[in-house]
Amino acid sequence: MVSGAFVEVPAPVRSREACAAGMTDTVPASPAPWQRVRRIAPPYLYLLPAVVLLIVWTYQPLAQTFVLSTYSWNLVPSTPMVDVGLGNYERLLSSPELGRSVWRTVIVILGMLPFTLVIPVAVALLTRRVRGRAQGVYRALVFAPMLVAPVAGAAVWQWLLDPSAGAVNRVLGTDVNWLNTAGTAQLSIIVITGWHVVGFAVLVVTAGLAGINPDYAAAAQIDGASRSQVTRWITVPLLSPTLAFLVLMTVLLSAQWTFPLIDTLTQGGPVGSTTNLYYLLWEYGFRSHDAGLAAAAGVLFFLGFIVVAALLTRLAERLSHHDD
Amino acid sequence: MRGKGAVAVVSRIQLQGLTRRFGAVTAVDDIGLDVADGEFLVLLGPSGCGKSTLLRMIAGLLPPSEGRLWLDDTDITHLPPQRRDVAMVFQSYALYPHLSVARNIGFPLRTRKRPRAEIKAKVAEVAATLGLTDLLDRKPRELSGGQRQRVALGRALVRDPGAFLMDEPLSNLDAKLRAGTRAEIAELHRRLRATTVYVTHDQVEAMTMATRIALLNEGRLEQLGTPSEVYDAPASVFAATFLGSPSMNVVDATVRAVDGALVAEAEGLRLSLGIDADIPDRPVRLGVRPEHLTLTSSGGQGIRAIVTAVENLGSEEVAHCDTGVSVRGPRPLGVVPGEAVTLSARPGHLHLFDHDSGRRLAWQAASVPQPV
Amino acid sequence: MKRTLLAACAATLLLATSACGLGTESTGSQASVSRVPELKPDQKVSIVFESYNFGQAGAWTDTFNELIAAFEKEHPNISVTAQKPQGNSANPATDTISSLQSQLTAGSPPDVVQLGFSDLDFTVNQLKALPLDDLVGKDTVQANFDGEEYPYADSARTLGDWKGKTYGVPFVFSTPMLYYNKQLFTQAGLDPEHPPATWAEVRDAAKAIKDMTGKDGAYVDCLTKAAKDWCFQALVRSAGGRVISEDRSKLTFADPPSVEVVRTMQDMVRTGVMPNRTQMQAVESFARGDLGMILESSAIQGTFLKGAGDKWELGAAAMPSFEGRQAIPTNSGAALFVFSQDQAKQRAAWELIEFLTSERAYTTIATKIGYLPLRTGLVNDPDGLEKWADENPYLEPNLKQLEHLEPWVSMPGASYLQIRDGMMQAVENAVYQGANPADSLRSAQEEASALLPGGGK
Amino acid sequence: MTTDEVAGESSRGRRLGGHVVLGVLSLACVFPIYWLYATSLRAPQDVYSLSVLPWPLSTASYTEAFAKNDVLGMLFNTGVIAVLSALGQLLVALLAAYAFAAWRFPLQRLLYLMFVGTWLVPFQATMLPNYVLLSRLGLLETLAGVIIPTLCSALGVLLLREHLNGFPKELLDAARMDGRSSWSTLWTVVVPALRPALAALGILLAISAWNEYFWPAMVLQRSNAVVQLGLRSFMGTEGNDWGPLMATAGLACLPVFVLYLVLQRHIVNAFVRSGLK
Repeated sequence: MVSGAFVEVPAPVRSREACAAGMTDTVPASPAPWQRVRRIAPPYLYLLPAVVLLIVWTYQPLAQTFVLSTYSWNLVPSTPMVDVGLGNYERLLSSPELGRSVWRTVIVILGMLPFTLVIPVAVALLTRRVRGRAQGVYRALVFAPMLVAPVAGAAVWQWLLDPSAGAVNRVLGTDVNWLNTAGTAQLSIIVITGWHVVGFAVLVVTAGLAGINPDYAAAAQIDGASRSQVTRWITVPLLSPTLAFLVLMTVLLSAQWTFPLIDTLTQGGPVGSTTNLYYLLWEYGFRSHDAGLAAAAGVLFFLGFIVVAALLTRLAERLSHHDD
Repeated sequence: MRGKGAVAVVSRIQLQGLTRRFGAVTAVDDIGLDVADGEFLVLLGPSGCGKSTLLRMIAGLLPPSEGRLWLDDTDITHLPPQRRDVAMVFQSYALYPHLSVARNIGFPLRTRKRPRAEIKAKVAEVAATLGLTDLLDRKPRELSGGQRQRVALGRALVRDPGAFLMDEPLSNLDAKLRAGTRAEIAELHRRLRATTVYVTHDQVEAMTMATRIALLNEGRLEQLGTPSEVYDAPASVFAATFLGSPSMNVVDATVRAVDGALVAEAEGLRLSLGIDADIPDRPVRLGVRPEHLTLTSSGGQGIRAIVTAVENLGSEEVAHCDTGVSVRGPRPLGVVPGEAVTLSARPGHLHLFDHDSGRRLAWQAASVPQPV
Repeated sequence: MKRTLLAACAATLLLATSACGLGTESTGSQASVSRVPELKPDQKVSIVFESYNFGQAGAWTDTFNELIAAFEKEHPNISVTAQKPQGNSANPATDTISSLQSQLTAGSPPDVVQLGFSDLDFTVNQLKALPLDDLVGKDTVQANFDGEEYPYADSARTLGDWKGKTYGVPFVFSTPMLYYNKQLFTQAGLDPEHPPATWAEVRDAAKAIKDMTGKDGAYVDCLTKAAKDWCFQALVRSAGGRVISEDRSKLTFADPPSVEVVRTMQDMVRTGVMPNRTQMQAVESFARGDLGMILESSAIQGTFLKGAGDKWELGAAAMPSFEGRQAIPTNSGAALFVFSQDQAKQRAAWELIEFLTSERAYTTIATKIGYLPLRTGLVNDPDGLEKWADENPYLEPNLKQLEHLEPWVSMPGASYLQIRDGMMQAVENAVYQGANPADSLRSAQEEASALLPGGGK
Repeated sequence: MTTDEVAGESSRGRRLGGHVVLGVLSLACVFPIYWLYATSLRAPQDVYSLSVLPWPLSTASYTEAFAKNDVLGMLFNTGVIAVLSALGQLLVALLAAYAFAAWRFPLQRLLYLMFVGTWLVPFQATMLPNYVLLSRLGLLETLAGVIIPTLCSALGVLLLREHLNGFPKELLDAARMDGRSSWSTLWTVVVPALRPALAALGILLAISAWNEYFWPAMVLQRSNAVVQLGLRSFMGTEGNDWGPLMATAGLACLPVFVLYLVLQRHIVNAFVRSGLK
């Protein structure tokens, strides 16, 4: 009778075990310090110019604004800065102007959505219907206002909206002073801003549509969906990341877009009816020379926008379908 | 400096304790390899096993978390890729889209500031080797998949590197082209005898091209050996089931001594191991390749099973049985679904693995070692 | 919320590392300003002159460039750089203070600045314009007012004074005038040679024009935020009230006279004889011949004349009065202030002021731009403005108004602009947007009173 | 867009409907621009005319604009600012986007948020500190003062990063293997492949720099050095000088329109192909 045993065939040599057996030299890899630096440094070096610029021209001023918001000061060097703690914030939050301007900003944002969302989606879908050169021509025409300088655009519109000599009133047969009537000034600003940005939004939506794999629509059609069903059930939902981006952009930038127009056309008036958040900030800082109040307003807006942006980004992430 | 000749000089790649972690995940775990000069080593494993990570560490594209690397006698662990004498062929070929074929192939030489005439000559030579001469002025997007693949190869060849690294270079080709290119690469390797490390998850590529296979699983080296060693004596259940199609049948069984001889037993299964010995019962995992099972008339010793399906592979047939066991043999096998069969195998074709660790078990006689 | 936290961390980090770069680098107290010596003949100085008149293309800029060239020729050692205020308002005159302020903040104010009388308190007390009496001596300042031949009008001499010291030399100057379109008057069956003298007559005339010609009746450019408050003050004074108490300690613009003014104006809008226009639209409309009458600064006369051309004839009358009262005009316009921090520049700045307020300069300014010459005697000077005055029938009512002129009172304190804007916004809201005059003014006065130094108590 | 190829019901009617809606919208978008040029070409006495075709044509407004302002000088200055600013922004953004796309490194997310965060900072809040800083650096009244603070364009960084993320990483690896440093890889591999996107972004940045007027107004106080400010000089309390105003506005927009007409396809394509998603 032969006896013996089953033994495991050993796995290939692993250095940690080998090391324990004292067979090989396994000094752990640790590069020389300069090599480490060389390996880690490149991305930071590439970012350096941009970050320096960001800090110098955006974040350092922002930090100054934080500091300034706790002082009462009229910006004149010979006048001492008085530390008022949170006094500026209290004044700001108790001022009725703030609430009114927030409300106006919301109106502007809501008023902009047709121009940044509804019309662009409609146009982008419609341009798919027409073929060939016409497609490009329409797109180019709609985009053209984007190229007009805000001041030039403001000048033309001021001319078109002139109460007695303007084309709009004569065509409509009305006698409205569009820019100097509390009810219509805001509307005019929204329409002009919308005219400016609609082409850009169309471009973004077109890009989004082009990014959707046409197989989905084809599949849906084979599954029996009509064109409008494809649009409603497939195309638009798949477009939602783009739409979310546009909403985010509208919310964050609307007040900023309207600024040059307000400054040129209405100066926040008549009777404050076009004074939105940014224009209010501008008035505090540059007309009332209330540096502390303006800084406090700047800080509040910044923090508020962070919250809004974070919420919207979350929403956008939840909405987006990952089309990989 | 390499000579102008096409043949590479001695290049040996050594890996020691190479480890790479991404956060908490260890992608490559303590791997040691010694790739001899002129060897064609295939890193084989399922996707996610760490083979590409390992290759990228050899290339220098990824710094290892631990361990060291040598090329010949130089420690290249911390050398940036451009200073390692290795060339790489990427899965997507990574051809520069804005450069012509000639410029793509000549790119590595241009970065080394070689004289224009030399680059031209060298590119022409490589293009001739690969049959790309007529395509030199085209842009990558004007090439077919196979042509792109060859350009990528050419870009590696043109440098006369110490070693070639290839990352699944055939995975983007269709089946027919893949077989042809496989043969071409193998032929190229025979001619150049250049050290090559080749990553794939395709066992056919590994079996046909490799001088040695390094089988990876979950970042660890599972087995290292020639293709026949890996196929004929898989070191673990993983190795056994990864290679071969259909994969090896592995069932739980008990080794027990019956009348002084060892048999593997399970329900409806009894196979002789061909070893005369007397040991206590031992639970094992028993493996046998489908092509090593033979159909015997019922009643004999073996595996009893009922055929559930028969697959026609053209020259061969595979019968799948209710116990999960499959049999492969020349067509026709002569069985139909529903038929009860008994399958037998020669003791030499049986593989035993430890029930818990899954490592291969070798029989060691008390005095004389005995191969299984 | 991870992003938010990260961003907040970043902000805090930056905050911690950043030094406060703004403010507190005080230029020292300016309690006393020492007398500056005369410039040596070879001493080269360059100064910056900021004037809102540079904002506009055309006559204004050309005239000022001409004056500066003449000055540099006369003072070869002084070179003057002219600049307009920063900012983009349709009316550059509204940008003056903010522009000066940001330059002060940056530590490099212009040397001579042209600022409105409405900003006087702020200019002197907050921006610390230099007292000219201390800088060059009271005698010199007064000698300049006396001039070589024609002294300043008495009512103009002290407009740039604060507590007995002269800080600014009044420079350009205009009064509210009622301009009217004679052609429209004729078409409406009105007598173009007898312009309305009271607001009731204005209303009737406007109604006639509106009814007969379909054009707009009258516009009073005193009732919007953009118009500032100079001629609103005039209207309120003419109605027997004040917008602020005489000692400037209490706001009174919600008192009955002001409410009455606003109500009168509101009625004109409500009855359709006064169109809802911005300042700019109204001026344009009048220049185009689409508006019968406009109460406007005499500084804009040039535009009207140009607009009228040979299409219609411009008429000018004194500011209308309220029934049974004397109309009391106020002046708009600006004075020249010095902000230099260097003695040589301070002296050079004074030289420039002397030149710009000289007889010669006024002759140029009056003829080319249309501002009233503050040296009123010039209009009787055959070598001066006599010829121009003869050719310019619009000048007479303007000069006549000087008799009853009262200064434009600046609002007090650091928040003077908010007070002024709040008041004018209430006026605008009532007149053009239909709010109740008394309520609107009262609530604005309550809000603004809190902004007075000492909270208006 | 292949769905349109599918044989459809009443596709001619649908197409017509599309043309009608798009036509009306395009008209609405273009009409103000047309009106601008039409007004600028009217004779001075016809400025208030409402005829659709400006007739008789007159260049009087242009003559006046040129007489009152150094329009050519302004256009040149604005052009210099637009080109330098766009190139600078492009370079800075390219480097930063390259860093974000080609490496994984600590603080990456935070740094990225710093760029996104600039959209949340009200420009009105940073304007004055920036002005003070420029004054300390002695850059007031210089074109450099206009350009430098705008050099870091968050939009540029985000857009290019988006493009670079779509760029095959293996190409970067291949270039490294072939012996390029990361710097030379950037210029020999990344930039050529990214050329269309860079061109489109560059044009957009140049256009927005061209149209910028707020900041130039602050820095270039002593002159109407950019054409947008030249425009302002025709607007004022005395009423707008519509003829020359429209003429200057027309001239201010002209280079941008020409640029757009010539490169329209590239701009749109660069956006459509990748970029904003």
